[in-house]
Formats: sequence, C-alpha cells, structure tokens
Amino acid sequence: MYTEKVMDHFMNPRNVGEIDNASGVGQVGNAKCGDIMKIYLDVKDGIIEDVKFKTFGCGSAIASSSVATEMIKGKTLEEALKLTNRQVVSALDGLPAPKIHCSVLAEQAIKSAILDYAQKNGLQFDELKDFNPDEDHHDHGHDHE
Amino acid sequence: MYTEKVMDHFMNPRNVGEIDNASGVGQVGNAKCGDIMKIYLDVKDGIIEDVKFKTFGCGSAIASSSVATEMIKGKTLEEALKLTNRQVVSALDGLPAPKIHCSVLAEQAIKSAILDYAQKNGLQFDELKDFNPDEDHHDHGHDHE
Amino acid sequence: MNKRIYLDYAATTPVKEEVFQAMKPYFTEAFGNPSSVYSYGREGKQAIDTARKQVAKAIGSKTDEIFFTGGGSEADNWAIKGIAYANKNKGKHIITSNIEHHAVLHTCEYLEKEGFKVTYLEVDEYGQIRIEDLKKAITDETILITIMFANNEVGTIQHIKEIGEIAREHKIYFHTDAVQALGNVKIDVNELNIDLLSVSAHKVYGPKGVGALYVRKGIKLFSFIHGGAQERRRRAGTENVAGIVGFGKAAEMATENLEEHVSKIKKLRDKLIDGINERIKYVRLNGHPTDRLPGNVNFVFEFIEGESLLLSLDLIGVAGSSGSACTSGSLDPSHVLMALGLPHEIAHGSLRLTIGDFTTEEDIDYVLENLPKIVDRLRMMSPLYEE
Amino acid sequence: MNKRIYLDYAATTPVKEEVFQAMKPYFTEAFGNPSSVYSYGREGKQAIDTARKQVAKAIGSKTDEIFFTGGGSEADNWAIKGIAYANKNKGKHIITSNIEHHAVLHTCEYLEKEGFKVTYLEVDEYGQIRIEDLKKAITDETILITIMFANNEVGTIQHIKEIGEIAREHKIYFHTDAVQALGNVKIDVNELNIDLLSVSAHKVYGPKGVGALYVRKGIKLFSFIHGGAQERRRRAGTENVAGIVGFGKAAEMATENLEEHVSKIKKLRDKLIDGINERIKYVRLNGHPTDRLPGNVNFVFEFIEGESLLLSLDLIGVAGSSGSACTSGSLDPSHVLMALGLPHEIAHGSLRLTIGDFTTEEDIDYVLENLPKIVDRLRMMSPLYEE
Ligand SMILES: Cc1ncc(COP(=O)(O)O)c(C=O)c1O
Ligand SMILES: Cc1ncc(COP(=O)(O)O)c(C=O)c1O
Ligand code: FES
Ligand code: FES
Repeated sequence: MYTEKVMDHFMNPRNVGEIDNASGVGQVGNAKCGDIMKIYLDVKDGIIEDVKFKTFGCGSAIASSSVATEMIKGKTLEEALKLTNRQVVSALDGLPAPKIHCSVLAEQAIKSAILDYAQKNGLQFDELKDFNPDEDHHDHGHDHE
Repeated sequence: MYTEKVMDHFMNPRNVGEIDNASGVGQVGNAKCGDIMKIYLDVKDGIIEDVKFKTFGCGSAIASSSVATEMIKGKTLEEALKLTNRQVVSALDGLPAPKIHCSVLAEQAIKSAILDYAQKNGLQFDELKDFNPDEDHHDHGHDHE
Repeated sequence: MNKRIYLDYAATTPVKEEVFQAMKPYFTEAFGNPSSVYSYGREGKQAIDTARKQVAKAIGSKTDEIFFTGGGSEADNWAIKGIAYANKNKGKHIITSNIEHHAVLHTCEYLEKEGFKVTYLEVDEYGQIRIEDLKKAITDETILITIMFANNEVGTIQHIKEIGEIAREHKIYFHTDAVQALGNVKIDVNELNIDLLSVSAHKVYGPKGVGALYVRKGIKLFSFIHGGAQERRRRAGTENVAGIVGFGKAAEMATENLEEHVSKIKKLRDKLIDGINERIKYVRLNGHPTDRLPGNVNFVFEFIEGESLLLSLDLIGVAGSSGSACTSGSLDPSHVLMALGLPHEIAHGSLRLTIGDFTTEEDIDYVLENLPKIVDRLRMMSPLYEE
Repeated sequence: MNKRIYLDYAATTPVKEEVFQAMKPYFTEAFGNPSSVYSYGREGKQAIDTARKQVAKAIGSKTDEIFFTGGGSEADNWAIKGIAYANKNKGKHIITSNIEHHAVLHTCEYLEKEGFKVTYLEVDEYGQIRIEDLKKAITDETILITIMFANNEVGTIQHIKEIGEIAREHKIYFHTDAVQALGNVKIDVNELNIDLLSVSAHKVYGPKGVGALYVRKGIKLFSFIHGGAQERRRRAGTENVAGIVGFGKAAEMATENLEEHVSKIKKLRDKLIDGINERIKYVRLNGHPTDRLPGNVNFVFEFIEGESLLLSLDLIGVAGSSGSACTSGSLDPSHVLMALGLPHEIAHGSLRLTIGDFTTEEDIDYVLENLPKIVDRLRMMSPLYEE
C-alpha cells in the first residue's frame, strides 16, 4: 500500500524529538481527528539549523513529518515556507489518495512553527499573510460531530 | 428422483395400445395441462379380460397408467372400481409430491372407462354415483387460466 | 449406460480447469479480507482488481463501472429496484418484455405491488419485441427499459442497439440482462447504448454464486445490499474473492476467441437443428432462426410431453431441459413458450438442448441417432398421435 | 521478516482444508444446476440438503428454516427489509442498537428514508444494551427488534435470551446478526426465542460469499432477491453449490466440539489480555470483560494512533485490525468505539487482535514480546505522550 520511501521514513523517522527553548514551535491537527503534528525549529541567522517533530497519527503522517523536516533542515526560512505538500508527497514517491491530507499537515505544521518564530521576533513573511494555523485542514472524509 | 419401479414401468410400460371395439373407453385430463390418459377395456362377464392405455404426459403419468392397467387386468369391475390412486402410488414404491396427481389421473381414467361400459350396458355402480369424469382432477400447482 | 452427454449449458456450465486453478489459492492461502489494509488481504484486493478489468473488457466498459454481485439474479434485482427507487420522483413507469427471466419479471411484479407501473411488451412469434411497440409504450413517466439481451429458453437475441438508441433519445435508462449473451455474442456497452447490464459467472464456465452489474458512470442507483464499504460503497458484503477471481478468468476466456468459439458452437447447433428437422416429423424450432444464441436448440415435438422426453434422454445419458431450469419446480409450460404464442398442449412438448465448449460432433451424432427412437416410442403411447 | 501471524479472525478466516475438499467436486465435476430434475444437478441438490441440515443443526433450527444467501450482509438486508415491508401495515417502527454491523445500521438508515422509524438503543460502557431501554422503546408500532448476538469489534455478547423473551411477549419479531457468534457461542434459536438470524460462512472457516438466514416457520417475510424458485421460492438465483457445501461442512466443524474450541481460544485470549495489561501502561480493554467472544482482544493504547500501530505490527508479520475491516475505507474512529463512550482521541488508538483455530501460544508470546516495543516507539514520537 505504501511506497518504500514511506515505509523507510515510518520505520526510521528522521528528526524525531523536541528542542528545548526552540526558536519556533508549531502544532496543527486535532487529537479528535486522530492526527496532531508538532514541529520544533532552531533558527539561526534566518537558517533552520535544527528541526524536530512529534506526531500522533497514521503511518503517512509520521513519514510526512520525517521527510518534511529533512527537506527544510539547513534551509532558509523563505525556502522552508515554499515547501508544499505536493513536494512532500513526491519526496515519498507518492501517498494513497485518502492519505494526501497527512502531507498537508506537514506543510501546515512547518508554516505554523515559522509563524511562531516570526511573531516572537517581530518578523513578517508574505507567504504567511493568509495562513491561519487553526484553520481546519481536513478536506477528507471525516464527518464526525 | 423416481423409484426403480417407476422407471421400469416408464421404460417397459405394460398394456400400451388400443383395443378395437373396446367394451368401454375412458379419457381424462387435458392436453392444455400436459396430461391426457385414455383407457380401453375389454370386459367379459364382469371381468376385465384386457386393458390398454395411451398416455400423453410425464414419466409418472406413463408409469401410473402402466401399473394401474396391470393391477386391474383379470379383475372384476367391482374390484377395479376399488383401485385408488394411493394403491397406484404404493405399487410404484412412491411418487414425488408434485407428481401424486398423475396417479389420480390413472384412477380417474379407469373409473371413466368403467362408467362408459356401464352406460353402454345399462349398469349402475355405487362407486360411480359421485364420479364426474369431466371434473378437473388438478389439485396441483397449475394455475394457468 | 455410462455415456454422459451434457447439453444443458444454458442452465449452467462446469468450471473450467484453468478457472478453478485461478480460484484455488484464494480459499486456504490468500484468504485475507480484501478490505484489510495490510499484508493479508492485499493479494485478494489485487486479484479483484484484475478480475474487474477482465469483466470490464468482456463488455467494453470502464473498469470502475463493474460491480460484483452474488449472481445474475442479484444483479437484475439491484439494477431494476436500484433505478426504480432512485428515480421514483421522476416517474414510476418501467418497460420490459414478457419473455424476461424470472429475476426480471418477478422483480417488476414486486415493484407493481409497490406502486410502480410496468408495461410487459409482447414478443413476435420468434421472441423479439417490436420496436414500434416499445416506442408507443414510452410515456413521460418512463424511467427504465429492461429488455434481455438473449433469451435463456429459446435463444432469441433482441435488437439491443436499436432499443438502446430509443432509450437514449428519450433519456430513459436502459438495462439489459446479458446473462446468456456473455461469451456468445459480442457485447460493447458503449456501441449498444447500454446503461446497466447483468452477467453471471456460472454461464461462462465460472463458479456459481457470482455475477456482476455494469453501471454506466454517473448513473444514480440506490444500493441494494447495504452495509460495509466494499465495491466502492455500492455493494456491501465481504467479497467472494475466489469466486470473483474465477469470474474474471472465465470472462477473459469466454471473450478471448469469441468469433472462433461462436462459429464452432454454431456449426454443432446447426447440425443438430438440421438433423432433427430431417429425421423427425411434427417438430418445430422455437425462437428466431438466425438471431439466436449460437448454442441454443429448442424444439417442440408434437403429441408428446417434455418431461417424458427429458426422462428418456436422461436414461441414455443425455442431459437437456424442457424450459428454464429455474422453473422446473413448476408443472406449467414456460411463460416464454406461451409468450411466443404456442398453444399450451404444444408448449408442453418442448425440449431445449444447449451446446457448449465441451460438446463434440459425436455427442450430436449420438443424439440424432437416439432422439428419433425416443420420440417415436413416446408418440406410440400418446392418445394425441395418430398415424 | 518471514513470520506471518494472523490475528484477524474476526475479519475473515481461511477455508479449512476439510472444507475445501468438501467443496472441490462441485466446481468442475458435479457442476449441474441443482434445479435440474435429472442426473446432472441431482448431486448438487443432495449436497445442498446436507448443508442445510448442518447449518440448521448448528443453530438448533429445523432444516427447512434455513435459507442460503450470498453472505452475512445479504442475510441482514433481507431479514430487516423483508420484515419491514411485509409488516408495514402493522407498524413502521424498528428497534436496533448503535453498535450493529453496518449491514444492519445502513439498512435501518435506508428504511428511515423510506418512512420507517428506527430507535438506535445506546449501549453501556461495555457495549451491552440496557434491557430497560429496550422495554421503553417498544411502541404499538414496533414490528422488529434487531440486536446483534456478538459485536465484531469489541466482542461483547448481548443478553439475547432476555431480548428474545421481551420480543416474544410483545409479539414483535426478533432478528439477530449472529455472524460473529456462530462457532463461538452456543446458539439455540428456540431456547433463545430468536425469529430470524443471520450467519456467514467466511467467519467459521468456510468460503466468502455464502451466508444463511434462519427464518422461523410461519413468519411472513418479503423476498429480497426475486426470480427463480430456488430456496423454496424465497431466495432466487442459481445456488452457489460449492459455497453452500463448504458452509455446511464449516458449520458442522465449528459446532462439533464447541466447548473444547471455546476453552482453547479463551485461554489464548486471556493470556494476551493479561500480558498486555501487565506489560503496557495506559491501555484499556474495550468491550465486556466476561460477556465477550472467546477470541476477541480489543485494546486502546493511549497517545498513539491505530493505523501506525497496525502498520508497525504488519512489519513484524502480525496482522490485526483497528476496527471493523469493513470500515477501513474510512478515516473515522469506529462507530462502535464511539458508542462505548470513548473520546475520539482515545478511540483512534484502538487495536483489535482476534484469535482463531490456528493461533498458537508462540504467536501470543511473539506479540507480547514485540508489542510493548512498538507501543513505546510510537509513544516516543507522540506529542500527546509525556513521561
Ligand atoms: C457482525 C457482522 N455482521 C455482518 C457481517 C457481514 O457478513 P458478510 O461479510 O458475509 O457479508 C460481518 C462481517 O463482515 C459481521 O462481522
Ligand atoms: C437470462 C438469465 N437471467 C438471469 C439468470 C439468473 O442468474 P443466476 O442464476 O446467476 O442468479 C439466468 C440464469 O439462471 C438467466 O439465464
Ligand atoms: S493523519 Fe489523518 S489519516 Fe494520516
Ligand atoms: S401428468 Fe401432469 S405432471 Fe404428470
């Protein structure tokens, strides 16, 4: 069902953990929906020196977190903000259709962490103008409540 | 499905044919229903010297005709009138439920032939008082018309 | 009498060895539930996908227009009730014919009790509906036309393409019961304007208890079996994986060399028809002389009754039928023969012999040698016969 | 990783070798249509009769109260719709529970759209309905109570006998979905006052795509699949002979040594439950502690999500499920766990391991050895877990 890349990132996730006194922390998702993603950033001179994640969610969510953190580590914040869920999906060699939203979660979590950093540091990013970290990212089948 | 007796009488039917100038002839059934039985009697001194049948019908109808003619041959008319379809059925070692009416046909055909003989000879039989040869003998599932 | 000649392919067919081999692993080994996401079951899921492609190809549809069912009868029930209930606000009128299989007829009769109106088109003496009748029957209320592709008893094939065109013109759904047509006639649902189509595995050397309904994409159809999310949420129930795999394989084999198969069967059929016509008097072929299933032979033998004919054939090892196998619980002559206008007494003397992939020339020779004697014998016993 | 441990017997079971051997002749050899009157088909008819006896015996019914279907879902649909439509003049109210299988729930929801009223009884934290609630729900309009015998996800067994008594007292029909109960609980339809009961072959080591509905003699039930005269005119469609034979054999085997089987399975189940409770923190057993299917283990592992748990198990060769296999097309937590009152976030972390005839002590040991590591690993990744 999953690609080898997904399985690799699921079994050997990169960058799991927390960063004490992180420069920025973002959390998206909702335990009710069965998925929460939390991203910790360590930013120096506009560059993401370190990044860690914790994820409560399915295999795709864990793999998406892992690959996404890998993709932004060492990058500038601007570069990181350009990361889309589509890039996450292709880095994993694809995800099953009902699991695409898990990659969206990764994109949102990163944006959310950068927003936190920006707010703490009085910065503004064009890419974050329309970003609302509390927005419901679910465009999939969940119809509880 | 059929007993060996039925198959034997079906394959080697006794008394098939017609009797020229028969003393009595009876026919029951209806081609529309897929069954007609015709019995020819040769009666001498109240005894059935010979009997023949012709039947258009299923295997059970043919076997019933055959065994029934065998059962009345050499018997008195009174004895023949006592023949019931149940006796025909047991002489055949049984018939499947939906085929019981085929044995009724045999009983009726014999009664009808004796009635014909009685009428031609001005005789009366108690057993035939309530007998109506044109009565619909079908108590089975046919529901055409 | 050890000879066994099976000439009842329209009733059912043996599972072909290749089909059985394809099914086999899915009983004891690859037994997982195809709805399972992980290792177990995944093989089953893939096997179902393959089967779906095979069945789709056999009728020229898209893969995702095929939904597996528990047989041809379920497919018929689903199609008709599913369209009827989904469209009852548009209208409550259905058009069918009076020679349909009972799975269609009895479903229509049920719907009549539920407030639908049904027109049962009469057929001509060959078993075809008249296109003019169909046109006249259509009203603003008509939501469904269901006319079988080919008849199971007398083998008559309808003018499906014309019917489909008329349905299309009037924006009415067109369902056809193609249970007997599959593997015997080229089917292309797009060319023929078919919206829904029923097929069954056991008529094409697949297993009993599996069928499929083709539903043209975009058609709203109520579910028939509600429950789990199988068959893309349209037909619930754990999939009969082995059965579906067998159906796929059988459908593939049945349509691979269709023309060759048809011409081989047809030759045997014509030999049998011609032979009977030559050797036996007072017979008549039921059904259409040319628009007819390649394997169907259906004769009336006057003055004798069908069951005694069948029984006599059975005793020499030949299996035929005297109408639809499904109706053998009844003692009535078949509704199809009645619909063709045969008088009751004649309809009772009908015999259907249907030819299939394992039939040989010798089988036909054997029947042609013995059938005249049997007919003679029974006629000699018949009070209706005088010569 | 070549180990393969199947712990998803509630989703489906492998066909047992004896069952497969019993089925085998009916594909390629004894393939005749059981409706045929003569040689071909007669073997099939007899085989079906035998299977009917076997299934009847397994539930304590009369032979002619058993009707074969295309699976458990069809049986549920038929029972509920068949009673509803046949009795709609008496009343249009149905009582069920909110933990039924989707085959029951979705059928009830469909009937609601068709104008019926349905009461969905809530269950307590263990998954049992409250008898008081049932009594209160009954009105003059109530025609059917349909409550499952045992739940497929959490394994809870209902007080069937009491429910049956109440139904009987009020002259209301009582249907129970016993798909999970067969072979795991003693069933006697007379003792338990059951009027209709659904079973499915593939849960008791029989083939997929075959089921049966028990209908107490004298009960008026509308047909669901209309057509031919099969199953004494109540369920049309050429019989899946091989499948039915397999079901018969499987039902016989499943109930022959029921007590022994149950105690063996139960021992393994309790070993697994106790082992998990001992080795892993923040877990909780779903379902009833004692009124529970002998093979069902269903735990919530807090702070982690079920799919990642399943996936991890799959990678070490263990097949389980995180709810009903039928719902795996959905991303929602199961309606059963919700009905038990579990908060969403907790329900997401549920794992069902179901034990069957081929499960060994070693299998359980292997799971107990590896599961704690997997849970640990996933918890370490979870933002909800803090230790
Ligand atoms: C309780 C219950 N009812 C009904 C069904 C449906 O049976 P089937 O898959 O044979 O249609 C299942 C299993 O799928 C079940 O567990
Ligand atoms: C024309 C036709 N339709 C429907 C059916 C029913 O198919 P099944 O027996 O698979 O239910 C049959 C055969 O039985 C048939 O010949
Ligand atoms: S996190 Fe919701 S399904 Fe992947
Ligand atoms: S004569 Fe009518 S069925 Fe035998």
